[in-house]
Amino acid sequence: MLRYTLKRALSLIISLAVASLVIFFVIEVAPGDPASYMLGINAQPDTIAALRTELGLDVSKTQRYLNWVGGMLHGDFGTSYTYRTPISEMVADRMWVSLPLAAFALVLSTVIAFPAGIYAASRRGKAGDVVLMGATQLGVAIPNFWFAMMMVLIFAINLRWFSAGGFPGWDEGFWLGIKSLTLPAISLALPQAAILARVMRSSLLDMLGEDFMRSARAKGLSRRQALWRHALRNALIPVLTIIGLQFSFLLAGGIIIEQVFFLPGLGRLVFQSISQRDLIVVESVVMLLVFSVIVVNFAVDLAYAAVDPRLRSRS
Amino acid sequence: MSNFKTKLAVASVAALISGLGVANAANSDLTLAMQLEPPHLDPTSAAAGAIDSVVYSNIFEGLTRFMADGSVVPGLAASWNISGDGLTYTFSLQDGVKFHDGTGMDASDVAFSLDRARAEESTNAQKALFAGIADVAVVDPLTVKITLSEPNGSFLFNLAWGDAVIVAPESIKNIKTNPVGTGAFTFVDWVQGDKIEIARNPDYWGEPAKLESATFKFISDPTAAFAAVMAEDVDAFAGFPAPENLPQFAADPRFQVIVGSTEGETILSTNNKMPPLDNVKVRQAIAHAIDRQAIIDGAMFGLGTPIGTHFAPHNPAYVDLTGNSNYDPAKAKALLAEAGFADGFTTTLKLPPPSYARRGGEIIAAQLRAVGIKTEISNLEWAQWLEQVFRGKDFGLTIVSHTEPMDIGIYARPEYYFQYDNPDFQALMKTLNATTDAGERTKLLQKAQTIISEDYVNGYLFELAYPTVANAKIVGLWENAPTQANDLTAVYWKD
Amino acid sequence: MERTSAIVTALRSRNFVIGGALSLIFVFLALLSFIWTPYDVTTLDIAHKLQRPNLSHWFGTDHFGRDIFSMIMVGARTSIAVALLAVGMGMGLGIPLGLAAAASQGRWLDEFIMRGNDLIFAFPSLVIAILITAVFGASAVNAIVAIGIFNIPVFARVTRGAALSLWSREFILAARVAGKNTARISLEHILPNVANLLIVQGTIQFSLGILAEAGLSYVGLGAQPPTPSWGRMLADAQTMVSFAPHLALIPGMAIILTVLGLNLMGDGLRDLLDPRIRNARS
Amino acid sequence: MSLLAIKNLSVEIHGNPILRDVSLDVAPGEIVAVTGESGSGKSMTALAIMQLLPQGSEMSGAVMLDGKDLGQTSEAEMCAIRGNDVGMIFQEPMTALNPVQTIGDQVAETILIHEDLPRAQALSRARDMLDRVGLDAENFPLSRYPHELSGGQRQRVVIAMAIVLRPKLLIADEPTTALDVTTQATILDLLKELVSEFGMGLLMITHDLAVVAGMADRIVVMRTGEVVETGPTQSLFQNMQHPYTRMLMEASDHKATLPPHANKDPEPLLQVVNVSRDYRLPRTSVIARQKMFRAVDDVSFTLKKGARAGLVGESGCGKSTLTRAILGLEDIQEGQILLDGEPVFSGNKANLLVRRKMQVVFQDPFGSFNPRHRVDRLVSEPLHLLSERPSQSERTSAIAEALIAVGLQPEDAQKYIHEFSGGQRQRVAIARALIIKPDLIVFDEAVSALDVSIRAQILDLLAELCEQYSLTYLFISHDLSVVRSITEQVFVMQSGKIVEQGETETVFTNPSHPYTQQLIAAAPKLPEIGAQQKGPKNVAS
Repeated sequence: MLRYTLKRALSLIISLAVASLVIFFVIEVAPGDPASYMLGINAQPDTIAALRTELGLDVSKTQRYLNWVGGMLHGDFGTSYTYRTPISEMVADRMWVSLPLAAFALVLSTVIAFPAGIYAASRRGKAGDVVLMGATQLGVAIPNFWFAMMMVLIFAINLRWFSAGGFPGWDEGFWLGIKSLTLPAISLALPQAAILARVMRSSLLDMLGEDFMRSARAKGLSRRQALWRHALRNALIPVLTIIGLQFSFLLAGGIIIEQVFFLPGLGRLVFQSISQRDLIVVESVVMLLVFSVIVVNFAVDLAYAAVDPRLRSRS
Repeated sequence: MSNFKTKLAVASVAALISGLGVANAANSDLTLAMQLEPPHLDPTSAAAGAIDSVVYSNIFEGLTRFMADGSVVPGLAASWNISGDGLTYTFSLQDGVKFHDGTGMDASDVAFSLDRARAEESTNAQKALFAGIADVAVVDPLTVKITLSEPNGSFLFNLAWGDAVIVAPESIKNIKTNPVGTGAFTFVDWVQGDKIEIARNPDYWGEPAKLESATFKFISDPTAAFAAVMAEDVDAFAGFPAPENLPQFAADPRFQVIVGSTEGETILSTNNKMPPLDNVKVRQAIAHAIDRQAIIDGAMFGLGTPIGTHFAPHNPAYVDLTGNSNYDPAKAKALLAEAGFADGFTTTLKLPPPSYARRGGEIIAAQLRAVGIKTEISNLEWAQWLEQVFRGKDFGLTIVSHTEPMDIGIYARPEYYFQYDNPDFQALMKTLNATTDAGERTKLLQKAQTIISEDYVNGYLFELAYPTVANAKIVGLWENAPTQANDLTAVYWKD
Repeated sequence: MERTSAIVTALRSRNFVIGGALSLIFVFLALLSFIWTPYDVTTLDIAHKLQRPNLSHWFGTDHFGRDIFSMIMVGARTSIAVALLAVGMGMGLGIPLGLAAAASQGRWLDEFIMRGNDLIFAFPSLVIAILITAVFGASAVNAIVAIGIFNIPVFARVTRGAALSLWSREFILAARVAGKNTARISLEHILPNVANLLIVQGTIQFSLGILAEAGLSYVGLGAQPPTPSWGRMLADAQTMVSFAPHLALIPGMAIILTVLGLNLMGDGLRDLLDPRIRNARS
Repeated sequence: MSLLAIKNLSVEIHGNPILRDVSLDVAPGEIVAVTGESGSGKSMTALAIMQLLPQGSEMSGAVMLDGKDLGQTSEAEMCAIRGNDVGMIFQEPMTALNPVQTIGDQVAETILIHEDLPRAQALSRARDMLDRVGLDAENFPLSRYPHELSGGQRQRVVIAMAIVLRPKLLIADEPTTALDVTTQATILDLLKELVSEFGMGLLMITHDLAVVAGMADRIVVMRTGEVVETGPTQSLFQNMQHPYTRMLMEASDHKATLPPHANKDPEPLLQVVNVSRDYRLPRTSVIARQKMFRAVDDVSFTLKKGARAGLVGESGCGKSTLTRAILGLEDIQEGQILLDGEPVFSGNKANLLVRRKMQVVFQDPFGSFNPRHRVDRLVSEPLHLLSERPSQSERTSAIAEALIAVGLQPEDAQKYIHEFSGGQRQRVAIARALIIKPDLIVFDEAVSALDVSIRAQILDLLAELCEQYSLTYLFISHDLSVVRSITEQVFVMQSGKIVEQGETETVFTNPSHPYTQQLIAAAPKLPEIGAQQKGPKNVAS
C-alpha cells in the first residue's frame, strides 16, 4: 500500500509543477494591465509607471514566476494587485463559502442520486425506471444558471422563503449560512444528481449481470437481498470516480452560480480578478483549484483501495 | 401565463406573513447596496469611483466639500481668503477636529496630504489637479497658506474632490484596509466581496450623524440587485443597475424611486484621427444617423436627458444644442455621399462593460447600419478597454460616460483618446482657467459647448441618470450625484 | 440487407426517435435561418418591445423589439455550430491521442498522454474557458477553442479505454502476425470497432457543448452581438424576468429541448449500437 | 421414491422454445449426468429446477423435489429452498465469487440466510466446511479474498457455499470445464466423496463424455432441448440406441488418419535453441531489485519439414508465451528461434521475410475476426506480407482457392463473419492461414472452443490439408485426447520447461517423466466401445 501511495504522490508533485508552469505562462499572455485599470481614465503615464513598480509588475516574467512559486511553497500566494491584501487571506475567506457550497451540493446530489439510481436499477424497464431516467435526462439538460434564475424568481422574489442571494457569513449563525447556500446548492446539485443517478443505475445493472449474483441467488438470497449485499458494494467503485470528479467540478463550477446569487466565493473572485486583470489572484486561485482536484483524485484512489481489495493486495 | 397570476396571489399572502416578521427593528441602522466594490479604501491613491461612494464625507473630509446640489461649501476649512492676484489662498481650519484614532487634525496634516498628492512618486489618480500648487506653508496649527504657480478659478472646486481629502501621517500606512479620517462615521469592518460596515463617530467635530451605523453591500448582478431590494434584504440601492425594474418599485408603496442626474455625459466617442472619421462630414452624418430618444428608451428604459454637447444639463451654463444633431437619416446618407462614402464604410465599435454601453452599442450599431455604416462590435472588460481604446487609441467608435464633474477641458487635450486638436478651443480653455468671474466663465463655457457641438467631435447621446431605490421611510439621501458619493451624514428613518 | 435492417431497428428504439426528432427540429431551424426568418434579427423596433407571444410575433419580442422566434432560429445556428466544431476539435485531436496511447500499451507514450489527460482534467473547465475568452477576446471562435480543449481528454480517454481492450483480442494478434504495423492496425481494425462508442460519446459531448456555449455567452463571453445566441438572450432577459418571464423561459426551453434531444438520441444510439443489446433484441 | 422427478418440462423464452418435454429423475446418493452439445438445453434444465430462469421465460410441466412441485412454489418459499435443500455450482470459478467479500463471509452467508444464529457460529461452521472441501485453515484463513486463490481453490469455495447446509440435491453445471486436467480430477473425486458421505443426489451437467463415463451412475443425453436417450452408464455405453449418442461417442473418441510423409528425410524447418523468456514482476518495494519471472526456461527443439508436432501443458506452463515468441510477436531474452535458418525476431521488430513463411490459427472463433470486415478481406489479410501486392484478379482467385480448400464456397467471401457457425469460422481461420501457403502453421488451442462433433470434422480437414499442402504444423493444446489424435510427435511442457518429448503414441502409452504420467492418468478416459468391462473402471489416483 505504501508504494502505491508513494508512486501516486510523486506523480501528484510532477503534475502540480507542470500545472503551475502552464497556468503562469498562459495567464501572463492576458492583454490589459492592472495598474492602468486601478488608476482609471485620467491617470498620467508616470503615475501608472510608479504604481507598476510599487506592485512589482516591472520585474521579468521568469523572476515573477519564481517569486510566485517560491511563495506558494510556504502558503504565501503573494499580494493582490487591486485589493492590496495577501491572497492567502482573501482565498481563505472565499474558501469558507466555496467549500461548504460544494460539499452541500455534493451531499444533496448523492442523497438524491443513490436512492434514485438503486430504485431505477431494481425496477429496470418498468414504469419507475422509465420515469426516473426521463427525469435524469431532463436534469442533465437544464442549464443550472437558468434553473437558478427561475428559483430566485419563485422562492426569493415571490415566496420570499429564501434571501435572493448574498452570504451573511458563518459568524451570523450556522443555519443562516446554510439557508443562504440552499438555493445555490440545489441549482449546482441538480445536473450532478442526474449524472450520478445514471451512473449508479448503469453500474448496478452491470453488476446484476455478473456470475456472483447468480451464485448469491442460488444460495437462497432474494433478488433484493442479492442487490443490497453483493451488487451495491461492487457498483460503488465506478460511482466513486464520478463523485470525485463532481466534487472537483463543483468547487470551480460554481463560478456562474456565485454570480447569480452574488456569493463571495472562489468562482466570483476569479471572475472579478479576470476582469480587473488581477493576474496574480487568478493564477493563485486556479493553482489552488488544480491542487484541490489532484488531491481529491488522490483521495478517490485511496478510497478505491479501501473498497476494492484486489487493488490493496496487488500494490 | 395564468398560473403565473395564481402564484402571485399565493405569494402576496406569504409575503404578508413573512413581511411582518422582518420589519427592521433597529431604525438607526441602514443597509445601502451599490454595484461596484472598491478595490481598497484610500481615495487618494486610486480613481475607482466606488472608493469615494463609500468614504467621501462619511469617513474622509477635505478642506471644502460638495453639497447635494453640487455647490462647494466649507469643510475642514472653516473660512479662507484669496489674494488679489488669485495666487495665494489662506485657509483657517476648524478647531478641535480629531482623527478617528484620536490624533488631532491640524495644518501639518493638511500640508502632509497636499504634498503627498502632488509629490513626484504620488499614485494619486487626479495628480493634475494639484499640479498648480507651488507651495503649502503651515502658518500656525489652525492656518495654512497655499500659493499657486498660476491662478486657477476652480481651485476650491478641486479641493472638494475625493482625491483631495485630508489624511494623517500616523495612519497612512494601512489606510487602504483600515481608513482613518475625520468624518461623521468611523470604519468598522470590511468583509471583502460582500460588505463594509461603518458606525457613528461619537466625537465628531461637526453636527453628528443621525444613523448609529451603516452597512455598504456590493451586488453587481442586476437580477440579484432587483431580488435583494424586492426581498428587502437591503434598505436602499444607490445607482440601481437595471432601469427596467424601476416602474415596479415605483408602483410598490414600500419603496421610493429617486432619479437624479450625474455629471456623466454619455457620448459616442469618435476617433478623430482615424480615417474616415477624421472627416467632419462623416462625423456629422453619424450624428444625424443616431436617434437619441430610441437609445434612451431602448437602453435606459426612458432614464436620461438627451444632450447636444459635452456638458451637464443641470448646470446653469448648459446650452441646448441637440438641434445641431437631430435624427435625420436622409441627411446622414446625403452627407456620407458628399464625403465620398455613398455605399458606407466599416469601422469598429468597442464597448466597455456597463449596460448603457452594451445595450446602447447594439442600438447604435443598428441605426448606423440603416445608413450604410457597418460596425464590428467587440465587448471589452474595463482593463482591455483602457489598454486598447483609452491608451492604445486603437478604435473607431466607442461609448463611455465621463462622470468627472466639469470635464469639458478634455477637448483641449489633443493626446486625449478621441484625439481632437483645435487650437482655438485650446486657447479658449486657457482664458477660462484664468477668469474667476462667474458671468464671464458662463459665456466662455457656452462658447466652448458650441464649438465642440458644431465640430461634431463626438456623438453626444444623453446625460446618465442616477436612479436610487430606497425604502419609503428613508429621508436625506442625495438625489443627484455631483460627484461619486453616498453622503449618509444627513440620512435618517422617518416613522 | 444489412443497411435496411439498421434503419428498421433504429426506428424501434423510442429514445432514438424522440431524441432524433427534437434535435432535427433545431438543426432544421438553424439551417432554415440562413435563408428565411420571420423577421430580420438585426433591425430593432423599440416601439414594439417586450410584447408577449402573439399572432404577429409567435414568441413575442425582446427588450429591443426584435422577434424572439427569429432570434431562437439564428441562436440555434450559433449554439449548434459552436458545439459541433468544439466536438469536432475534441474528436480530431482526442481520438488519435487515444489510439496512440493504446497502441503504445503502457510504454512511455501511453504514460505521457495519460498524465497530460489527467492534467487537463484537473483544470476547472469553466474557469479556464472564461479565462481564454476573456483574455483573447470574447468571440465564437474563442468559445469553440475554450470548449474544444476540454473535449480532447474525454475522447482520448474513451478511445484509449476501448482500444486497449481490443488490442488483446485475437484478431489483432492475427493482424500483427500478418505483418501490419501498429498504425495500420489502429486505423483498419481498432478505429472501426470503437466507432460506435465514439458516436455515442460524440452526441453526449455535443449536448454538453451546447450547455457550455450557453454558459459562456450568459456571462457575455460567447458569440458577440449582433449575432444572437441563446445564452446572451438569457443574460439580457435576467433583469426583466419578473415582468416579462417569456424572455427567459423561451431561450431556456430551447436549450433544454436541444440538449434533451441530443442526450435521448445518444442513449438510443448506445442501445442500437451496443452488440450485447442488439443481439438480445434480434 | 426419487429425490428429484422432472416430468415433461417445457420452457420458452421470448416465444422461441428452449426445452421440449424433458423428463428425468435423481435418487438420493445417485449421480446423474446430463450431457449433449452446446445449445442442447442442459443448463436451462438446471436453471428450471432452481427456478432461476431468465426474464420473459414461460415454464410448463412439473419439477418435483421430494414430492413438492417447485414450479408452483412462491418465490419466497423458493428462496427458503435454494441453498438449503438444493445447492448449485457453476462453470466459471473465476467470476462465481463476490470479489470484494472474504471467502469466510460468503460461505457463512448461506447459513445466515436460512438459520438465524450468531455470526461467529456461522463462521465456525463455514470453517469446518472449507476444511472438508480441502482448504485447510492454516493457509486458507476465512479472511482471504477470492482473487488470492487459484481457479481450483475458488471452485472448492463455491462447492462449500453450495453444500454447507447439506442440501438433498446438488446441481453442478460444467463444474470442471474451465479447470486444468489435474485440478479437474481432484474436484471430481471431491464431488464423488461428498455425494456418498452426505447421501446427496448429484445432477452433473457436462459436454465431456469421458468425465461422464468416469462419474455418473446414469446418463441423460440431450439434443436441441429434447432428451434423446437415458440409461445406466455401463449399459448405455455398451449398446447405444439413439444414432446421435453413437455419433457423440464416436466423435469424442475420433482419431484422424494422417497421410504418410512424402519427403523421407526432411531438413529442419523450425529450430528453437535454448530459448528463455522473462517477465518483469511488479516491484515489491522501491529499492528491491526488479524480480523477473521466467515463463520459458531454456527450451530447445527442432521441427523438420512436414512434421506434425503437438505441444501439451496445463495453463500457466508457458506454452502460449512460447507460441508468441515463435510467431515473433514478442522478443526473447536468451536463445534463438530460426525458421529456415532465418531469425524470427531481428532488431527490435519482427522480421517480415520470415513472418511470410508462417501463420497462426487461434482458439476463439468469435474473437479472431474483425466483425466489420467481409470474409474476403479477412482471408486475404496475410497477402499484405507479400513483397509485391497481387493484382485484384490474383487476389480473388487465391481467396476462392483457400475457401474451397477448407470446404467453403467462393461466394461466402461476400458474407460477414457473424453469419457463420463456430465450426465454419474456424474453417475461415484456416483459409486465412493457408492463403500465402506458409511453411509452418501454428494452431493455438484451435479446436478447444468447438463442440465434439464439429471438432472431429476440423481435425479431419487438417488431415486432408496435410496431403494437399504438405503442411508442417505445431498444434498447441491443453486437451490430451485432441493432441493424441492429430499429432505424430509431442512435447510436454511444465512450468517453462519441456519435460518430455517423443512419438505421440509412445509418450501416451508409457510416459517416462512423472509429470506426464500424472497428466495422462488424470485425464478421464472413454470406455472401449462394445468391449465388456466388469465393474466401474477405477482411476489411478
